[in-house]
Amino acid sequence: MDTILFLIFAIIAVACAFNLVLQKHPISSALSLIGVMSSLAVLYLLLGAEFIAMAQMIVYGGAVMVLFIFVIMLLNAESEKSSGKSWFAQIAGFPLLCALVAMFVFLIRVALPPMRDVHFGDWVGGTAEAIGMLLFTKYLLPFEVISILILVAILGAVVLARKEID
Amino acid sequence: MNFYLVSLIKIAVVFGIFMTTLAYLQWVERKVLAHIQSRTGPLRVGPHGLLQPMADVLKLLTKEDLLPPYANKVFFLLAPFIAVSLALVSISVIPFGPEINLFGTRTYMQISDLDVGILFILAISAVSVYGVALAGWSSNNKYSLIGGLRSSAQMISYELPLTLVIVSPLLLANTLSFRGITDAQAGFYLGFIPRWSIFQMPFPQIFGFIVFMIAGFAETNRIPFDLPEAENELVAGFHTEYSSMKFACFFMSEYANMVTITCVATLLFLGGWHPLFPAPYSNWVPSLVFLFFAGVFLFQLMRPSRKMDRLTYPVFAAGSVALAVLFAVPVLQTFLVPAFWFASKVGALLFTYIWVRGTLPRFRYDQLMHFAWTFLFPCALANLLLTALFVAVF
Amino acid sequence: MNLWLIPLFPLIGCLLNGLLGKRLSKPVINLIATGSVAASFLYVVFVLSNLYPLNTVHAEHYFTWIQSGFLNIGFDFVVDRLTAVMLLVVTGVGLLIHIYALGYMDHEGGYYRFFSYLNLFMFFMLILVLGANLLVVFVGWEGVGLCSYLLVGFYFQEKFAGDAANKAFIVNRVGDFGFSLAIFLTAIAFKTLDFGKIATAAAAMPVEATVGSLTAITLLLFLGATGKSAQLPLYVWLPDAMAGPTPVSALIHAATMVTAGVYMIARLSFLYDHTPVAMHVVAIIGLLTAVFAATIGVTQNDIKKVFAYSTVSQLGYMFLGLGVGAYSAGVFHLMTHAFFKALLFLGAGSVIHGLGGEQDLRHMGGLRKVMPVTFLTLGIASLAISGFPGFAGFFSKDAILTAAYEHAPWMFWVGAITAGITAFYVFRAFCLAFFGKYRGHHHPHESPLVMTGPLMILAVLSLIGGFINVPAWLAPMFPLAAHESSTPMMISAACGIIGIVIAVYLYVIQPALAESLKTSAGPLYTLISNKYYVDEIYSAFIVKPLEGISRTVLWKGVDEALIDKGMVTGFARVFQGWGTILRRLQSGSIRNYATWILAGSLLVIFVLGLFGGTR
Amino acid sequence: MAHVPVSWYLTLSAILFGIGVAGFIYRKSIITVFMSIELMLNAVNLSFVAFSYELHRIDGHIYSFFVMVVAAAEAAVGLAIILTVFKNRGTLQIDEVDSMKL
Repeated sequence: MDTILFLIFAIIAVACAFNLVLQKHPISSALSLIGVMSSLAVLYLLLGAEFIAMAQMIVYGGAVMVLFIFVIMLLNAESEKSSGKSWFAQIAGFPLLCALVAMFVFLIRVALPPMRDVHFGDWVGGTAEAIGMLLFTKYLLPFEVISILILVAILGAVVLARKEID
Repeated sequence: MNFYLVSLIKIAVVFGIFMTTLAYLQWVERKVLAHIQSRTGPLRVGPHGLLQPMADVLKLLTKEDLLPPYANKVFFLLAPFIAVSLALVSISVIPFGPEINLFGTRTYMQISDLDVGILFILAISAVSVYGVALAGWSSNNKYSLIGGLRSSAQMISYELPLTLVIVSPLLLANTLSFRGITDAQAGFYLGFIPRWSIFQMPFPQIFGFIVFMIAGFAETNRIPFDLPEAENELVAGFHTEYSSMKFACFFMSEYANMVTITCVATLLFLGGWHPLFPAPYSNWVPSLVFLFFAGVFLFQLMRPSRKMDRLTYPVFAAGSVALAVLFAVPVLQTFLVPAFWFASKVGALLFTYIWVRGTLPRFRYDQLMHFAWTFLFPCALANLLLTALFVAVF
Repeated sequence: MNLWLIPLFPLIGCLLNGLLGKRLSKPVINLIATGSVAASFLYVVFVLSNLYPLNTVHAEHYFTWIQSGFLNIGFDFVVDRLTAVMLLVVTGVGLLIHIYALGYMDHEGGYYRFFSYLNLFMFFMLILVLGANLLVVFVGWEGVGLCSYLLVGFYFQEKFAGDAANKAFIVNRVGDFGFSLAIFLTAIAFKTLDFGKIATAAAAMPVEATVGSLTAITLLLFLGATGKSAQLPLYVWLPDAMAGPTPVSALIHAATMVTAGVYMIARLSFLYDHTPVAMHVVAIIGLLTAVFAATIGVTQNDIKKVFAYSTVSQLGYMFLGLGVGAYSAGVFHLMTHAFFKALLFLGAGSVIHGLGGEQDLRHMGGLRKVMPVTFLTLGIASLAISGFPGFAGFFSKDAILTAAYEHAPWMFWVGAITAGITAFYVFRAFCLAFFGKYRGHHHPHESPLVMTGPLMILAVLSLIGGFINVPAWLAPMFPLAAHESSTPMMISAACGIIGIVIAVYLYVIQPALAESLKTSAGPLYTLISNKYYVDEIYSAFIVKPLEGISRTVLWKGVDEALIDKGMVTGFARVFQGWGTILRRLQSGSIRNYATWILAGSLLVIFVLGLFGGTR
Repeated sequence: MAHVPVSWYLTLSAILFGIGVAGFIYRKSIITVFMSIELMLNAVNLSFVAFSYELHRIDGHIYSFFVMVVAAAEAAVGLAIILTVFKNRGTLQIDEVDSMKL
């Protein structure tokens, strides 16, 4: 059961991710990204992170991606055209990318010690209660700092958007 | 395998009831609106138009399925599917009653008891904006696009007060699970005031309930916040280009969302399936209510307005009496009575929805945003802060 | 007892006047300036009356200022009998001079600035007096130096004022250099800077017959004292400092700041007691300064310069007293000197004020009828400084000279003759100003009460100040020596009277004789009136070579060639060169940047993976 | 039925991250590039959660929560910037926005 679920959603995630990169139109990419995020949410559930799974849907699926789609629609973004610039990215990008993925796979397969198996329901640590306890004790300061960060981001967005009107 | 079997049965039952409700909700709405406007409403198909929903479904199924030539086909087809599936999926975490014994298995009157049920509902409602937005965009029609844009902006804006106000009953209940929240509202103060969130000490959530309902109206794109489909400016908004079953999907998703949001309101603020009266009396209330309905039908029978009534009223009366008897059977009472209370609360709230639709005019778009950010949001915040303060102090 | 309140009042006054003075009206500024000093004075009186017998040292610790290794320096204040005398003199005379300045500065620009500086000076002076360890004292020491600089250069639009301020500051650097070296040495030798702890540690040490670390410390401290207290060879700044307003000259350059050196040596007497060599140096330098400055004073024509040299000379007396071991006599003279020298300066200021800024004695004369109060008070001050029996200076100078006599008779004789010269030049100035015919052009007038009031109070103090038996009060700290004979006292008094008589004879009765004497003295007179060409010698041997080195080696060589060309421009060149190469990387294309980031992070992961990123 | 070790999740995370990097480097629309960044953040989140499971500690959940919050803030500001860029330059092609150079 775990394997099937993992495979299904991993395949969906990878397929959507490829779609994100390959699609020409931004809105297709955005929808693919939503697909990735949703399947990741399911994977989080499998890993016993129910709070994070829901937060993933609410924050990413509900807020961030809606903003993206909103902006894409607002600007009526077109498909992209190719240009001759960014020579370095064109030349060095692919080899570096391959190296990166190879490095990751090497690290995961070889360098890391063997890991435990995932069984859905074996360990459900990420309940809202547990996360809340940790968030408001050990991570209280980062939490407050990040609240301020959000506030600043709101102000920044408002300022930038106001310029739009002028 | 019992688990799967029971789950399948529950899914079947809930789905059946839910779809029927959706179909008949539309009939109720048309009827109520008609009466508010001194009309009679659907009357032709079936007794008192009771078969009207079936006729509508048939009509929509047989209509021509139009596809605008310059639409983005994939998304045009995807949008109603997203809308309706997301709208239907959220009912799965709603509990309708307490733990019951079904074929020797103890189970909940709920498809799935999620620990973070309320977050699930929020997640689904957050994502459900895509159906509308995509429909608006892919139609390649400026009215649709404006409708879609309005819808995304509106739903993001109203989600904030909605979420904030949800937190207050959560603070009182100390859990994210719907079952836990409802259980926290069981019991009575002084033996007769129910401990529902809107009455619950230390900080009654009446205010929060009102804010929730207002934000709920906006979240479901209902009047007075139905800007995305404002017919006098945007033809029909995001679903202008849709016809046939695809249109029906949007239609259904709107009603499904309405039902979901009223269910959530009931669970969070109105004590879920917990009765209005203390236990021994409350078990007999449903039977009395149905008997009262039977009386009304029989009374109406004495002054039939049409020929058909001579046939239909006795049938209705007999049905009501049968229901009353059914609700009086002690074995069935364990799950029928809670379901009755739950349904009646949801029904009352749905009636409010329709009532508001029949009463209030539509907002202007800037008023809508202004209202959300400068009034509703601060209100929700203040409500949350006060609740937190009271919970912390007492 | 909250000693910190004492310096706090002037600080508040300084801040208020300094920050808001431009917007405040004159009465408010006056109130803040004098009120803060008056509050300080009253609080001093209150504290001292509470602590009255003051048989033990009253110390207060506020916070640990510096904690570094073995060195633990607290911000501490201390009050003992010596401090009590200084506190009363500083705040009391300071208050009188503040009041006087209200009248004197009435028509000057930068009114609030002046009082702000003056209050700041009071603040630092009180810190200096109250400090319980060398570093706190050093703070006050440097602070008063700063205020002296600011106030001497108060008329900063005049070049001579700015030059004088610079001179005062730079000459003091030499002394302060000595002081700071002494502090370092003390820290090394005693592992503490606290006076009390040094005293106990020093008491356990043997008396150094020859030169040792204590001698080095005391001599360096004395170098600091020669700077601040204008002794040979660093006295040159004080006469020039007369460029400041007269109340400043009275307060800083006569009564309080310049006596800081004396105070400091008296405070560290337990160190000097162990170093006879240093004591000798102090005594000889003091004596030499006394004679040297007194002779210069004879020939000066600027009334303030006369008194300035007299200050240098009197400070020499004090150091003589300290050097011969009569610390209490030195402090006693410090106090009486504060009274009569402040009075002399304020009187001179009154004359200058009355004559509209005229300072040259040759343009005065016959003022006794016009300015009776000034005449009388200045007369009392002159008698006091001349050591006329019964006046304040008589007792204190007598105490010093008696002690000198017991130490070494030749010192006494030099000191007595100097006393005569002192009497002569002070009365020369007095007579030139108040007797004879008026030789000036401005219409003279008496000063207002706000100025003459302090004069009168100081005159009373100069009259009776000698009867305050400071040596007896300080006896627990500095044991009294038994007086064996009264001969030295009589001789010095006689010297003073002779000096007065000669002055009166030469400048009142036979004015022509003075002129003929001047011409007959010829080269000697020229030498002395040019202050022994000390400034010129310094200029030729120290200032000019320094300037030369600065111009050629430091400026052209180090600054221009090495720093400007080599480092500033050179580094800029190097980075410019690299920049031209590296800027090709900055293509403005975000995707290129992303690729570079990718390459960089790959490198990081690779290195981490190779060298211990994983277990 | 085979079991799924945590390393599979990490591998998935690495693959998604790699795809995200590819999107960043090869796509030319600012919005898509931005979405690629979000994809990378998601991939990192997955590895956080996976490691959390491996260690049976929820600190990783907290980190991924923080990542989400930061991503939300970043999206708000970033999209506002994109709007401004579009208004000023009339283009969303990333190679056209290259005036920050010598």
